[in-house]
Parts: sequence; C-alpha cells; structure tokens
Amino acid sequence: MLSNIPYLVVVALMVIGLYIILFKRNLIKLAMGITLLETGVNLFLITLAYRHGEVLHAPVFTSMILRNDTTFSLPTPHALTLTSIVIGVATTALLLTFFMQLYRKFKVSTTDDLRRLRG
Amino acid sequence: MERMSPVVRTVVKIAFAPMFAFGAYIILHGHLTPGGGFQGGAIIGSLMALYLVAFGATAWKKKLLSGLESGGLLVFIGTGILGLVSGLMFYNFLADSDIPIFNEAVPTMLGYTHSNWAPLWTGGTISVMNLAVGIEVIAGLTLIVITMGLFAFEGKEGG
Amino acid sequence: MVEWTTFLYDATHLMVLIGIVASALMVVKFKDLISATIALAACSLLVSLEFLILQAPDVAIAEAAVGAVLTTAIFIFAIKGSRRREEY
Amino acid sequence: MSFYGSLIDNSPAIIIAIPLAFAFLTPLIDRFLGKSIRNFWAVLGVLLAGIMTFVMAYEVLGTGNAIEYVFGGPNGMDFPLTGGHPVRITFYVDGMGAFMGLIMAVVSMAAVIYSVSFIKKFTGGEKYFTLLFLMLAANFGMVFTGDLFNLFVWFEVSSVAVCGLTVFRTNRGESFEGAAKYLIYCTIGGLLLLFAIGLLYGEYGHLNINMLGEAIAGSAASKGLIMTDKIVLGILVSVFALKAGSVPMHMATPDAYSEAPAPITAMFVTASQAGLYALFRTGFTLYGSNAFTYANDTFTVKLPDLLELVHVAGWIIIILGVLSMFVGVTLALVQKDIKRLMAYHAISQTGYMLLGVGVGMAVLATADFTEFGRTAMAGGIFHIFNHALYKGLLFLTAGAIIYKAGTRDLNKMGGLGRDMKFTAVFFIIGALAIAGVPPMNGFSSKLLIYESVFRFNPVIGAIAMLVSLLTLASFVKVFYSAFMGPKKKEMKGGEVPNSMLIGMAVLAGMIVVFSIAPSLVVRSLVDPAVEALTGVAGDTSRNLTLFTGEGAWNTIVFLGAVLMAVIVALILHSRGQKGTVPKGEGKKPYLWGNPTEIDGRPIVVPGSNVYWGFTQALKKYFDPMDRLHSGLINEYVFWLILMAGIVIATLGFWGVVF
Repeated sequence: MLSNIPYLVVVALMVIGLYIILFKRNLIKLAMGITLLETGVNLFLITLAYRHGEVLHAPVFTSMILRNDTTFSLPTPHALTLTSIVIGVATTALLLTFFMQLYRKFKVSTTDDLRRLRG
Repeated sequence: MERMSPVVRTVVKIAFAPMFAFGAYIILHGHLTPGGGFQGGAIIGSLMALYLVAFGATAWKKKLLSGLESGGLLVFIGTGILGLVSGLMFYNFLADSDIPIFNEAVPTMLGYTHSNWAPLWTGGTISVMNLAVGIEVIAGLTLIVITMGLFAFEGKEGG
Repeated sequence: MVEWTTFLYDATHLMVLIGIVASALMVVKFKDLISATIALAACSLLVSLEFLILQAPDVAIAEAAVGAVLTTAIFIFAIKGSRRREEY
Repeated sequence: MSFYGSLIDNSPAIIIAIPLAFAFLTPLIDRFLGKSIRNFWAVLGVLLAGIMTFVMAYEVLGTGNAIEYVFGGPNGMDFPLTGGHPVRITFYVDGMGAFMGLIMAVVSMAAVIYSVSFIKKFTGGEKYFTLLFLMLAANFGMVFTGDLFNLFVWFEVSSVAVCGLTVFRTNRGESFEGAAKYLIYCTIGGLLLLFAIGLLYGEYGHLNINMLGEAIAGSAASKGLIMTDKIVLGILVSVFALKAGSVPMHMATPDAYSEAPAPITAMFVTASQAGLYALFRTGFTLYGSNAFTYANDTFTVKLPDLLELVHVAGWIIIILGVLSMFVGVTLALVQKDIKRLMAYHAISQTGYMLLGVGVGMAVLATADFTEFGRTAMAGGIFHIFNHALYKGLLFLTAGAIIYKAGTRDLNKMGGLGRDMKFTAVFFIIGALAIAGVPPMNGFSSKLLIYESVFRFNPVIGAIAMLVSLLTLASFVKVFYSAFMGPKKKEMKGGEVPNSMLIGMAVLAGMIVVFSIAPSLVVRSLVDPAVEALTGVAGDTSRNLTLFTGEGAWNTIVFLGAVLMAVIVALILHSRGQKGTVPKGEGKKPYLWGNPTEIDGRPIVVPGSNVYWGFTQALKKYFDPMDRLHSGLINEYVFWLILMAGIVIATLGFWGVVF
C-alpha cells in the first residue's frame, strides 16, 4: 500500500513544478520550477525501480533487516536518474548564468520584461 | 567576494579533511560500494563550494581547473578507445590482465560472510574511469561554482 | 518487534513524503527568493532521504551533494547576481 | 579480422569518439600551438568524422545490413540481447541512421570550414570549436543510438551545446534571451521524454528501441493495447515535434535560430532534424513496424489496434505538418530580420517533411501505402536531405550578408550584390531550391510530396503548393532588399573571406549536383531509409528519372526542353526587326507617374514594405498571430503543455470516446 504513495508525491512535485513554470513570472522562480519538475521525474524513476517479488533482475541493495527478502531495487533506473541529475545541474547552471547576464544587460528579472524577441 | 565570519571559516577548516576523505573514499570504492566517480566528485565539489563561500574565489586558478576537466575527460575517452585494441569500445581490457593496475580478479563469494566484500585493487577500467570521472566532476563543478560566484559577487560592472 | 520497526519505518517514510510536498509548496509560496532556495534545498535533501528509503543509496549520495549543496549555491549566486525579491 | 572489417564493426563508436576527442583536445591545441593550427585541427576533425561516416554509410547501404554495436561487450555478442542485459548501451545504424549521419557530416563540414574565417572577429574560438564538436557528437549520437535513454542524453547534450553556442556573441543581450527560452523549452521537453522513457521501462523492462518495439507488439497481441502505450506515444510525438520545431511548439525555435552565429544555425537545422528522425523512429520502429508483415507485395495486418494507433498518430503529424508549413511561411513573409525570416522558413520546410512521413504513417499497411504512401515518405525523407543542404547554405549566406552589412535588418541593407557576386549566386541557388523552382533539388522532393499527398487529400496538396509560392515570394523580398537597390554608404565593400566562400560553395555545389541527378540520392540513400523504417522495399527512381506514381521527373529532359525553348526564342528573335523604333517622346519610364526621386535620392521600397498590401489584407490573420507570439516564455510553455495534452488525449481516447 505504502509503496504507491511516492507516485502521488511524484505527481504533486510535477504539478507544482509546472504551476511555477506556467504562472510565476520571476525568472529565478522559473528555474526553481524546472528543478522541481526534474526532481519529480527523478523520484518517479527511483520509485519505479523499487519492486516487490520479482527475481529476474539483479538487485543492488537490500535492507534485509527492515523488509523481507523480496523487496529490492532495479539498477538501471538508478543509472538513468544519476545521468538525469548530472544533466539537471548542468542545465540549471547554464540557465541561471543566462538569467544573470540578462539582469546585467537589461535589468530584466521577470518574463514580462523578457520580450525583446517576439512576433 | 568578501570573506565570511571566523565561525564559518573554522567550521569549513574542520570539515575539510573528513569531507575530502569521504569523497575520495566514494570515488576509490566506486566499483565496490554504492557511489562512484560522480558521487564522490560531487561531494568534493560541494566541499569546494563551501570553501569558496568561506574564503573567497580569487585564490583559485581557473586554467588549472579547466585543464583538469579536459584531462579527466580525455582519460575517460582514452580508456574507452584503448578498449578498441582488445576489440570493442569501453572493453574492460585491464581486468585479469598483466598490467598491474586494478587487475586483481574479484574473489568468488564462497568463504566470505559478507557478499559486498572485495579487494580495492579490482575492477579494471571501471576504477580508472571512476577516477577520471571523479577528477573531471570535481574540476567541472568547482569551475561552475567559481564562474558563477565571480560573476555574481565581483563582476557587477563589466567583465 | 518486527512489526514495530516496520511501523517506524513506514511512519518515517510517510513523514519524508509529506515533507517533500510541504517544502515544494513553500518554494511556490515564498516571495523572498533566498527563502525559496532554502526550501528547495530542503526538498532536495528530503528527496535524497526518500531515495535512501527506496534503496537507491548511490543516487541518494549524488542528490544530497548536487541537489542540496551545489544547486543551492548556484541559486544563491544567481540571486546575488540579480534581484532578491519576487515582484508579485 | 582485417583492419577494414574491424573499422566497420566499430564505426558507430568511432564516429562519436572522434568529435568528442577533438572537442576536448581543441583548448589544449589552442593554448600550446596557436590559432591557425587550431583551425586546421578543427577542419581535420570534421573531415575525419565525415570520412568515417561516408565509409560506414557505404558499408551499411551497400550490404543492406544494419550495424549493431554493443558498448563494452565482447566481440560477436548476440544481438538483440534477450532479457538478461538491459544495461548495455547499444548503437544501431540502419539505412535511415546512415542517411541522417551523412547529412550531419556534410553540413558540419561546410559549417566548420566557414567558421575558420568567421571566428576571426571574436575571441574564445577554442570554446566555440569545443562546443561545436560536442554538438556534432550529440547529433551523431541522436541518430545512431539504438537506445531510448541514450537518445535522451544526446537530446540534452545537444540542447546544452546549442544554447552555449547561441550566446557565443556575449555583447548581444538578445542572444541570451533566445538561448534561455530555447533551453527552458528543451529542458521541459527532455523531462517529459525522460518521464515517457520511465513509463516504458516500468512497463516492459527494456530501453533498446528494437526490443521495446517487439515487447509492445507482444503485449498488444496478448492483452491488447494498454494506456501506457498510448500515453507514451503521445508524449514522444509532442517532444520530438518540439525538437523538430513544429508549429504549436515552435515558439522558441526562431529566437534561438536567429540569435546563433550563422554556421551554428546551419548545424542547428541538422539538430532539429535529429528530432525529426527520432519522431520517425518512434512512429515506425517503436510502434508501426511490428504491427504488420509485408511479403509478396501484400500486407498482412497482425495487430489492428496498434496499427490504428499509428494511423491516428500519422494524422496528428499531418496536421502538425500543415500547420507548420502555413504558419511558418506566413510569419516569415512579414519578418524584417533576415535570420529570423529564414528561421521561420526552416519551420515551414519542416512541415513538408512531417507531411510526407505523416502521410506514410497514416496509410501504413494498407494498399494505399504501396500506391502513394511510400512515395510520400520518400519525398519527406528526401526533403530532409535537401533542406539540410539549402537551409544550411541560406543561413551561411545570411551570415555572410550580416558579416558585410553589419546589420540584420532588411530595411537597412541594400546594394550588396555589386560587391558580393559569389554570395549573391549562392543565395539565388539556395532560394530557388527552397522555393522548389523546377530544375532544383527542392523541386524533386516537393514533387514527390505534392503528387502523393494530392492523391491522399487534394486540399493538403494544394496548401503545400501555395506554401511553396509564398516561400518564393519572401525570398524575392530578401534578394530585393539585400542585394539590389542602391548601395548603402556605411557598408564595407568587397567579398567575404575565402574560407566562408568555400563553406558556402561546398553546399551550393552539392545542391547543383543533386538538382541534376536527384535520383542518385533517392536510389542510394532515400529508398534504403524508407525500407529501413517500414520494411517495404520499392524503387522511386530508375536511371536519372524519378517516378512519383502519377508521372515522372527527369532534370536532364527538363533542361533539354528549356534549352530547346531558348534556342527557338533566339531564332525567332534573330528573325525580327533590328533596332528600336523611335515614335515621339515616349511615356514616362515608371508605372503610375509617381516621382522617381526625392531630394536627389532614388526612392526605394524597404524590405518590410514589399508585401505591405498583402499583410494589410490579411490583418485579421496576422494580428492574432502577433499576439500568440507574445515573447512570454510562460505562454510558450503553456502551448507546449496544451499541445502535448491534446495529442495524448487524442491518442489515449481514440476508439474509446471518439
């Protein structure tokens, strides 16, 4: 029962992230929204990896004290999540650098002012 | 960037050695325990960020760091390409070979009570790549933090 | 005995999950961007705990180091480099 | 094993490794050996990668066998890997992959050669080349990978490298804006993609595209289509359409296209086409090709549900394509910025490719497919090739124009044709090709699309032709404002440096060659690509003639006819009366009797006013369009989410609600 609750948290994180991206006008808030969205997707992958009772794939880690032996975690989504974290920090840093440059050049800190390119 | 208060600096000084050791441990034991080049590198990288916040960014040499970053990546790709000599890209040519780097065979689990146990000197190219990734990640993350820190604190006008 | 540990484990799990959503909501709510960044760091830290609970220790280490420390540092630098408060 | 054999076996990995190694060695070379050696080094790198791609494509297309490459596995590892090895990274290069790889190689070659002079005005050339090689590696990775997750990684590497290059000229603040918008767009798209990959992995436990395709077909055969399949298809279609720059998700694309340096924009086009490639892979390899078998010229439908899903997805792609064609070209018509105009044209041309392949998907596994669906796909895929060539060339000429004129505003240019004769010629070649004027290669691919789409749905075919006309119209405008008219005083004279000319000449020469012999490409590259995607073999061309199903096209015959007509005209002309016949004073030399000059300066209609009447007449269309392209990134993301939602809902509830 409890193993399905993380999926709800995933949905909550993704919805909150998308809410920030769609409705918040501050650029740095926007970057935070993207980070939250990314955290949600990462949590989704890890939750996906957490399985009961299948023995086809190799587990990487089991806490036998707390749970029975049939609970384990798939290794592949871990690798995917790690890669996603790396990419996430790279894009966040790049995006924030752009925002700092934009603030310096135009004193822009909201998306409302970031409208030089349009039409 | 101004230096932070003595409290912060002392804490960072005290925490420096254990955090560094922990990061190095994670990198070196990448093929044995959870973690690896990226995780250990990220730990040391965040240590560098702490150090930077506490002591200022001017003391760091950007060229050295970018050299380290390129070097780490080149070692990684080079190890992959060297695998081509034995057949395929990223082939683990060091494992069970005569080259005396990380070449010990992994012992079978028989006789050991704990299944995660293995000597450090195993893993072949995996360990080499972990080291390369570790160096690269430390350099890369520190470079990101330094660049952004310098930009935010010191480059208010121009530059 | 076993049931007691299981209960404690599940309770911790649940609290971590609630904490994640709560800190994410704080990110939305705070107008002060530094506070929002700290909430984001808290969210990342709790997510890394959740990774540990879901038996992904390697990812947990990476998320703790990157999400909770480095991302926070980058965000704080970016806020220093622009404006501290959200406008509206 | 011989050296050549092992080279071929390892070629996908080597092609990725060359740009990566060159990327990270470039800063060292720049620091220790100097700039000219660095430039030479960069050209060497891209030539090496290009030669390797040619060798591999020759092998793949010659033998007809796909190259399957497993990273880190022992030699001769079994493929496909059944069950036990989900963690291996695999590369899979078939006809379609080799075709895309060749495009990447050719365009990047031209772009790097062009960059050698282009970069001289700026500092930081080593970072430029590093990012350029990284982008090249990402492009190759996206089209060679046999692994969905690997696709995601290259997708993100490509976005980051592109955005890093877009802000290369840090003195222009707008470039940061364009790059930031594009990066936000691509990051959100990438996260949706990762979510879809997670769904697929959770459902089927595979990441390999071929194995996933079999797993989806197997599950559809045993328990019918499940919701995951439909949702994943919806997400993948929207994300890859975003990367390709198709219309409701195109908003940030022109910003980034127009702000990037010219050679980067040329490569940017190929990066978008990698998204297009991923879209086709999704539609065919992942979903379509396992739903039917084709033998003895007849289709046997194995899984009607899955095929129905592919048909609906095909219709969605057709609608996206038509929207892209029309909105792209109409918005291009009113642009003042030369690169922004061309960026909108890139979107419009993407519509053609989506249209061709969408028609192929919509009629897949029916008798219509062998009738005209295959031809439509061949046209769409051929158009990818042509588009990469002529759009690359046009962006390079735009870069040359900006290099000389010092401005991007069409209203402030003029008279460049006198000094830049070669550039003008290259521009004309590119413009004729993009407009699909008969002897050019753009016409050959558009003809395949027109005729087959006309049989599919006459209205869409008519729209495609109308769009072609509008394309020609807007390039007439660019040519008029940039090359003709009086020369502006503040502009520097002379032609652009040689390496820029060589870069353009490479692409222009290829356009001319493939205009004369389009069937060369169609037979050796496009038909194998179509066969690799659908499993249906066929021949669209014989000798030098293209067969569209309705008619045929042969450039030599066409040129011969034109030559005959010219000769006849000359003969008639020579038999006419010699000299002019003066009869009175004659009329004023201008049309309506307006004055030809004011204050001693000739009157020139500025570029943005050429189609003033047209845009005024369509004000009811252009005003809402202007409001939609508001520049607000929040709204742009809203369109993306809305569109993805619509696509997912359509695919998910097709047959249930509709």
